[in-house]
Amino acid sequence: MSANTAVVERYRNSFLKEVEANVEEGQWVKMCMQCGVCSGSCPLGPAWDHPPQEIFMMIRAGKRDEVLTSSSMWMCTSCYNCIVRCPRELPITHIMHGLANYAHRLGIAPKNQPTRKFAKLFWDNLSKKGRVNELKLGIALYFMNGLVSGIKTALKMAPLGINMVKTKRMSPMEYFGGHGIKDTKGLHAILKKAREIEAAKMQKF
Amino acid sequence: MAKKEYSFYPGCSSQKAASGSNYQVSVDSMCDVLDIQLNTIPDWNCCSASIGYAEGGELPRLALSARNMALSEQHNAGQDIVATCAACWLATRETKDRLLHSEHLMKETNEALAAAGLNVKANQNVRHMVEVLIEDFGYDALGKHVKKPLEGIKIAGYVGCQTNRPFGIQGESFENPKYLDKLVETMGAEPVENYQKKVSCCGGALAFSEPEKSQALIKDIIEAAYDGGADMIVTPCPVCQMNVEVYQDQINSKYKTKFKMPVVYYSTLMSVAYGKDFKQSGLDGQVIAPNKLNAIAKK
Amino acid sequence: MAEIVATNQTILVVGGGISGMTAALEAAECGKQVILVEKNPTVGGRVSQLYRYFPKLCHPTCGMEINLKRLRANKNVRLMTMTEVTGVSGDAGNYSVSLKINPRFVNENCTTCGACGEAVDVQFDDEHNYGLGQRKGAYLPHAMAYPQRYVIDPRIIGTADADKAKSACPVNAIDLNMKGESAKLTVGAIIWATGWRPFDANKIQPYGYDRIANVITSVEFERLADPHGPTGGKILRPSDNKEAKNIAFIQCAGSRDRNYLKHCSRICCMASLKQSTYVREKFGDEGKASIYYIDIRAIDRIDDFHQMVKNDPNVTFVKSKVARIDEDKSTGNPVLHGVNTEGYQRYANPHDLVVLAVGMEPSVPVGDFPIKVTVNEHGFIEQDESNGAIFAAGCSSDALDVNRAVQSATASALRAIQVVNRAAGMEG
Amino acid sequence: MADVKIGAYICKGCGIGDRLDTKQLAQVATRDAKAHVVREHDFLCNADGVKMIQNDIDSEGVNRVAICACSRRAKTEAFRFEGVAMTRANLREGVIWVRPATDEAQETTQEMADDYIRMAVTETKFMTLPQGSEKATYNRHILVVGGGISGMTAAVEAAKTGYPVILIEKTGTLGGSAGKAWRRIPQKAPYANPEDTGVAALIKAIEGNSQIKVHLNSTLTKTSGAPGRFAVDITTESGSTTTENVGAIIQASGYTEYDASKLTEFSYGKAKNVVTQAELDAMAKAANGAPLKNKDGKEIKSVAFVQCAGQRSTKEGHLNYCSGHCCLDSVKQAMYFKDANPAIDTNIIYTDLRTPGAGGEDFYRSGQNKGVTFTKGQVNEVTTDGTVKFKDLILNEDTEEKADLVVLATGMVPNSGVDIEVVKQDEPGQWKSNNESVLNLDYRQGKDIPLLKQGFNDSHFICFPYETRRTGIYTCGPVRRPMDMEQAMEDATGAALKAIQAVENAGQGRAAHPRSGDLSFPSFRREGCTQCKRCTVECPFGAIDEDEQRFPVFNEARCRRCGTCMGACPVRVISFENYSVDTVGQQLKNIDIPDEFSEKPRILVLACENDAYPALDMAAMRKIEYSAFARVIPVRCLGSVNTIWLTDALNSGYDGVVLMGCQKGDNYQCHFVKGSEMAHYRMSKVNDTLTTLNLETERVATYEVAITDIERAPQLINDMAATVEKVGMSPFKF
Repeated sequence: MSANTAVVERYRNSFLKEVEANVEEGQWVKMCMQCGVCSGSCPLGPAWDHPPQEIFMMIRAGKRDEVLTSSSMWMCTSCYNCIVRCPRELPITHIMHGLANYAHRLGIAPKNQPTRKFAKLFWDNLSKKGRVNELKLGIALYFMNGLVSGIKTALKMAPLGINMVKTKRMSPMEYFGGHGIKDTKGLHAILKKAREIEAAKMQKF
Repeated sequence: MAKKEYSFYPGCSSQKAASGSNYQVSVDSMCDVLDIQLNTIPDWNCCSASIGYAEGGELPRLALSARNMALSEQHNAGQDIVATCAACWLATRETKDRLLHSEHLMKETNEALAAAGLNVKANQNVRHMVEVLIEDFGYDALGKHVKKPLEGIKIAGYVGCQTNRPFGIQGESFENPKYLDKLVETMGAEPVENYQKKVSCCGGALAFSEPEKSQALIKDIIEAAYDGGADMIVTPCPVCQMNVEVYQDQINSKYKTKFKMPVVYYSTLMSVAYGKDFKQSGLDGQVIAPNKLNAIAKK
Repeated sequence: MAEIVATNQTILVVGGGISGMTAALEAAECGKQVILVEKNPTVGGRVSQLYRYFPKLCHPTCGMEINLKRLRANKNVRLMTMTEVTGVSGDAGNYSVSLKINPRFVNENCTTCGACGEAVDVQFDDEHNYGLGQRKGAYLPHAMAYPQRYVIDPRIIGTADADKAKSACPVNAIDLNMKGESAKLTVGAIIWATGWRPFDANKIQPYGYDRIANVITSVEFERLADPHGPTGGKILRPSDNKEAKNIAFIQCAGSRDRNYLKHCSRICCMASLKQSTYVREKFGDEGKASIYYIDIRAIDRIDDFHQMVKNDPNVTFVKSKVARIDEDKSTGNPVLHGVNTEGYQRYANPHDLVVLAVGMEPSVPVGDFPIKVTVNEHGFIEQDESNGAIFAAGCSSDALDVNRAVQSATASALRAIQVVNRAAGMEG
Repeated sequence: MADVKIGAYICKGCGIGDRLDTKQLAQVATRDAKAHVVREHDFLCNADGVKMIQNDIDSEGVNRVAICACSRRAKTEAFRFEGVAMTRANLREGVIWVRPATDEAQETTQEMADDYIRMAVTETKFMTLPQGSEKATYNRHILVVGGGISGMTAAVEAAKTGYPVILIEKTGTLGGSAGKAWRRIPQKAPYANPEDTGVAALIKAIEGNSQIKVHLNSTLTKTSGAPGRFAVDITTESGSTTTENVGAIIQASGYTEYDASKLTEFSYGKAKNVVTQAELDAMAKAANGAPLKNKDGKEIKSVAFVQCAGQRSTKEGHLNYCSGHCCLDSVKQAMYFKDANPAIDTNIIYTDLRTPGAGGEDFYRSGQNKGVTFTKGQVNEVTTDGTVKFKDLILNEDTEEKADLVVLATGMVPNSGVDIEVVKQDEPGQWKSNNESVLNLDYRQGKDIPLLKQGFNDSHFICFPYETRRTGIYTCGPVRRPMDMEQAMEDATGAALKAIQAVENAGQGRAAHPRSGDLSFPSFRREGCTQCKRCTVECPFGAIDEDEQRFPVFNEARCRRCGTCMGACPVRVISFENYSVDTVGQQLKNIDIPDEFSEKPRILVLACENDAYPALDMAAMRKIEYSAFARVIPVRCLGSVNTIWLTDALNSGYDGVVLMGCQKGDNYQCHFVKGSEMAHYRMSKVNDTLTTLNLETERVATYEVAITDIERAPQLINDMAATVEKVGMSPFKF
C-alpha cells in the first residue's frame, strides 16, 4: 500500500485489522481509551515522535506507513511502566515490540535505527551458540555504523573495556570461542520451526 | 534448617568473564551460608532478554525460554526455577504465563520444541532469587546469619524495572517497593528513605544503541542517590548494576559531574555481612570500589 | 436484649445517609412504620461532609436541615444510631434481623452543652474531617449531628478522661457503664442504603498520596473548603499550612482502572468542576485550577456547569491521565508528569496542592452482606427477583450523584411498601 | 375553643440560670406578657421538667406553651406536647451563647432575654393549634400522563402498591420512544450486550391489570382541582370527552428527538445516508436482525456516529446540555452492526465519552472488544455524500471519514408543555385548549408546570427531585431531565411513590414537602379583601385560583404553607392558625424599646427558619457573638414577610431591620422556590416607606444567607449595629 492509507480508508479498520492479525498482542490496540498514561510513563518519553497512545490512535485512523516507519517503537526500554499503569490492561510494551518487529519484518522500519541494528546483532549473536558473547556483541556493535565510526566508538569505549577486563567481567579470550550451549543443532531446529510456524500465520493485507 | 534446592537459570551475564560474573560469585557465597543448593539447568540457553523482540519475533522468543523450561522440567523436576538476572526471570516467567494463557501458543511452542525432541508443560514456578530470600526465608531468618553488620553505610535501594514490573515481588507496590530497603536494614546498614529514583529505568536495553539517552537516565539515578546521602547503590539486577556503575566516567565528562557512586548487588552486601571475604563477596568485580563495604569485608 | 416494636409490616432501612434518610422518610410519610439504623453516632452520611453540591453550589446541610425536621416530626420512623445489622434471615414479607447496638455512653439527658468535651484532654483523629483535624474523646460529631447528643469515644472508657467527662456533665447524661446490646426484630422489607466510601488513595501508588504531603483526596478537599472544617474554610495545604492557590485535580483517581476500580464513579468530574469554583471563591483571580481528565463526564442537564467552568480563564483542562507525581523537595510542591494527549504535549507541572478525585467504592465488600443478594463484580447490588424484599437504595446500587441517589431511594421505598402492603393484605 | 391559658416555662440549665436572672424573666412573663402559669426549672428538658409541663396541660388547662430554653431546633423530641400550641424562646443559642459573660454585657444580655420572653408569650397568645382542613378529600386513583416506558412503569408500580391507575397516551399504542427502539442499553451485569427493551412485557403487564385503565389516542383537555380531588377531562382524537376524578397525577410526557434538520452543517435531510439515532433504532427494529440497508438499498459496510450533534453547544438553536444517554446508545447501535457482521466498520466520534456508573464502563469496554472504534474528535461538517469532516483531537489534525451511514446523536427535547413564564397567561381559567399543553390545568397561573432552565420540568433536583411547583403532580422520565431507560424506570417508580404519598397527605389535610405533615392552612377574611390578585399571582405553587368576582380561592391541598400569600397581602387578610401577621407583628411590637438617649438601639432580624436561623444557631454553638440589640424572629420563608412588619417595627422605634432569606434566581435555594425572590422584590420597594417616614434607607437590609454562613450571618447583624451607630438612633421612640 502507498504512503498512507487512501482517504477512503481513513478511520476504517483495515490497518487495525492488520495489526490485530499480524502484530504480537495487536488485538489489544482497540481497547485503548486514550488516557495517555503510557505516554507519560515512558522513561524515554521525549524521544518518542509518537507515544504509544498516539500510535494506537494512528492505527485506528489508518496511518499505516506513519506508524510502521516510525522510530518511536524502537525507543522502548522494556521498563514495563506503561503496562503496570495502563488502566485498560494493554500489554503496551509487547505491542510496541510487536509493531517494531512487524515493521522490521516487512522491511519498512527506519533503516539506520540503531536499536534495530543492535537487536539484530544481539539475536544473531545469541542464536548462533545459544548464549550471548558480550565481547563479540560489543565489538560488532561498535562497527555497526561502519568502520570509521566504529573505531571512534571503540576508542571512546576503551577505558570502559579496560575496567571490565581489570575486574574480570570481560575477557579478550572470549573473542575466540567463548560460551555456548552443547545442543546448538537442536536449538537451531527449534528456532527454524518457530519461524516457520509464525511465517505461516502472517496474513496478507 | 533443611537444605533448599532450586532449578537454577544463571543467564549469560553470570558466566565466567561476563559482565555479571561477580554477581554469581556473591550469589554462590550467599547460598552457601543459607544452605541453598542451586541445580543449574543443563545446557540452558539465552532468554534473548527484551531486546530479542526485533529480530526474534514472538514464537522464536518464547521458544528460547520454553526450551529452558523444558530442560528444567526434565532434569530438575519438582523444583522452582530461580533466576538471578531480572531479564532472565522476566522472560521466563512471561513465557510461562503466555503459554498457560493461550492454548494455541502452547501448541505452537511445543511444535517448535519437538524439533529438538523437547516438550514443555510450564508447570514450574519461575522466581527471582530475591523472592526466594523474602518468601522462603524472610527478613528475620536472613538477619540471623549476619556476622558483620554493615554499620555506618547508607545505601540507596535501586530496584529498577524488570524485577519490579510487570510482576514484582508479592506485597510490594510498583512505585515504591520497600524490600531492598528492608534487606539493607536487615544487613545492618541504613537505607535511603524515599529514594526518588528507586524504580526509574536505567535504559539498560538501549545502553548500546542509544547511549546518550540511557546515560541521561543513569545520571538522574545517581544524582538522586547522592541527594539521599547514599554511600552506594544496591540493586537486584545485573543490567542495572553494570549500566549504572560503568558509565560514570562518560557521564562525568559529558555532564561535568564528579560521580563515583559504587553499585553493588544485594548478594554482595549479604555475603559481606555474612562474613565472606572480599573476593568471595565479588568485591573484586567492582569497577567503582565501595570503600566502606570493602573495609568491612577486609576486617 | 433491647425492646423494639416491629412487625412484618415494618420497613427496615439500613444506613442513615441521604439515601437511607430519604427512603425512610418517604415511606414514613406514606404512613408506613420504619426503623432506620445507622452505624455511626449521627445520621447524614457522606453528604454531611460536603461543603457544596454541584451544580447549584448550594449546601448539603440545607437539605439536611429539612430532612432532620421531617425526621424529628415523624413518629413513624424510629431512628437507631450506633447500630449495625449483624444478621438477616427469612424471606420477603418476613425477615428476622439481628442488630448490634453499640454504647454511646451518653443518654438522652444530654443538652450538648459541651462541658464533657471541654473536660476531656485526649484527642483523636476527627472522622468527620477524614482525619485532617482532631476532636476530643467526648464529642459532638459535627454541628448538624442528629441525634444532637454527645458521644464518648470507647477508647477513653476506663481512663481518667472518662471520669473527667462524667464529673463535668451538669445533667448526669454520661453513663460509663452503658453496655452494647443486641436486638432481634421482624420486618417485612429491607432497604439497603449503606452507601459508599472513598477509594483508598494509598493504593494509587504513582500519585504518592502516602508519600507526598500536598497530595490529598477530593473528600478531604471538601473539608478544607467547609467553614466547619479543620481550617475554618481556608484552603491551606498540609505540608506548611500555606494557602494553596494553584491546585491540580486528577480525575479517575482509582476509577475506570483495572488496577483499582473498573467502573466510572460518575460524580468525580462534576465534583472537581465544582471544587475548581472553591479555588476561585477563596482566591479570586489568584486562584488557579487545572483539571487532568480522560473524559469530562458532566452528564445530562448539568453540562452547562461544565461549560461555565470551561469558560473560566483560570481553569485549565488537560486531557491526560497523569502518569506520576514527584515532590519538589525544596518547595513541597507536587510535580505532575504526563502527556496531554490532545496533540501530544509533555508536561511536568508543579502545583501547590493536588486533589485526587477518588472513586466511589460500595461500603460493604462483596462477601460481607448478611444475606445473599445479587452483587455485580463492582460490588453494587443489582435489582433482582432473587433478592426478595431487599432493595438497594442509592450508592449501594451504583455510583450515583445525590439527585440519582434520592431518586433510587424513593423508588426503593415504594418497592418496600409494595411488600409490606402485601403483608398487610392491602393488595388490590 | 377553651379560654387561652398560657404557660411559660423557663429553663435554668445549660448555664441559663448562671448567666441570666431567671426570677426577673419569670416576672416579665407574668407581669409584662401576662402568662397564666410561669415556672422555672433547673433542667426543663429532662423527664421531670417535661412532666411538670404535661401536668399543667393536663390539670391546669394550659393550652398555649412557651418553652423558654434553647433553640427550637434543639430538644424537639423532649418538648413534644399533644393538643397545645407551642413556641420557643431561644435563651441559649439566641442569648447566652452569643453574648460574652462579662459584667458590662450583663445588662443588655438580660434585656435581650427579657424581650425573648415577652415575644414568646405574646406569640402564643395569637396562635392556635392547627386543626387540619375539614375539606380534605381522599381519592386513591392515580392519573399517569404518557404511555412510554416512564408512564408505563409508574402505572405498573402504583397499581402494584394497590392504587388504581388511569393511564392516558396520546398515540394509538403504548410504548413511547422506547417502543420504537430495537434494543436497550443493558441494565444488568455483565453489561456486555444490547438487551430487549422490556416494552412488550410492560404493555402486557398493563393490559393484564384490571387496576390500570388505559386511554389511547387521548389527551388531557382540562385538569382542575387539587390533590385528592383532581377532575380531569380526557378527550379522544375523535373529540369525545370523559371526566375522571383522581387523587394525584404523574406527568411522564417524555421527549421529542431534537429536530436534526436544524443541523444544516450535517446535511440531515439532504444526504440520503444521514440519520438520527432514533431513526437508526427504528431501522434496526424493522430489520430485526437482518443486515441493515441504506435508503438506496445498498448494504451498510461502514458507520460513523457523530456524538453531541447539536448538543452541549451554545450555538443558537442548539441544546446547551448533554442528553446523557447518547454515548451508550451509540455503543449499543454500533453493536447492532458488529454483532451481525464484525467486518462492518463502526466509528464513534466523540468529544467526551460518557459511559458512567458500573454498567457504563463495562458496556464501553464490551463495545471496544467487539471492534467498535472510538475517535476523540470534533465534527464540523457532514457533506451530502456522507463524508464526515472533523478534527481528530488526539492527532490534532483536520481529517475526514467516508462512511456508508452517518448517525447523528441528537439530544432530547422535553415535552414539558407550555412555558407559562414566557406565554403570559393572565386570564385565569380562560385559556383555550392548547395542543402544546400537556396538562391543560385551569389554574390561575397557567396550564402547565413551571419549568426550570433548559425547559425541563424540574425544581429542587438535588435533594428533593420530585418536588414540582404544582402539588400532587409529579414529573418523571426525560421530561424532568435527560435520561436513559434505566433511569427513567427508576424515576417513574419514585414518582409513583410521591403520587401515592400526595394522595395520602391530601386525605388527611397534611402539607406536602417541605413542611410535610403541617396541618395549618391559609384562611382569608373575604370582607377585607380588595381583590388585588397579589396572592394569586405570587403563590409559588399556583395554589390560589380566583372566583368569578376575582376573590382568591385557596386550594389547601395544593398549598405548601410557605406564607408567601400572607406576605403579599397588602390588607393583611390572609393568615394561618399558628402563623399570621399577628403572631409575628405582635411579637415585634411587644418588646421593650429604650428611649432615644439610652444608646440601646433595637434591630429586628427576620430569618428564614431553614437556613439563616440554623446558621445563627450554629454560630452560637461556636460562641460567635453578635449585637445584644438584635431581636431575631424565625419566619417560614422570607416570602411570608409582610411589609407591615417593617412599617410597624420602624414606627415602634426599631433602629434597623435585617432580613435573611435564601438564594434566589436560577440556582435558587429557597425551599419555596420563589419566596425569597418575592421578598427581595417587595423589599426593593420599601425605600419609599422609609423616605416617607424620613428614615435612612440603610436601616433596612435584605440578604441571601446560606446555612453555612456561620460567620457571615452574625456579621450582618453587627454590620447593621454599626450602621445604626453611624446614622443615629431612630426618632420614632416613644
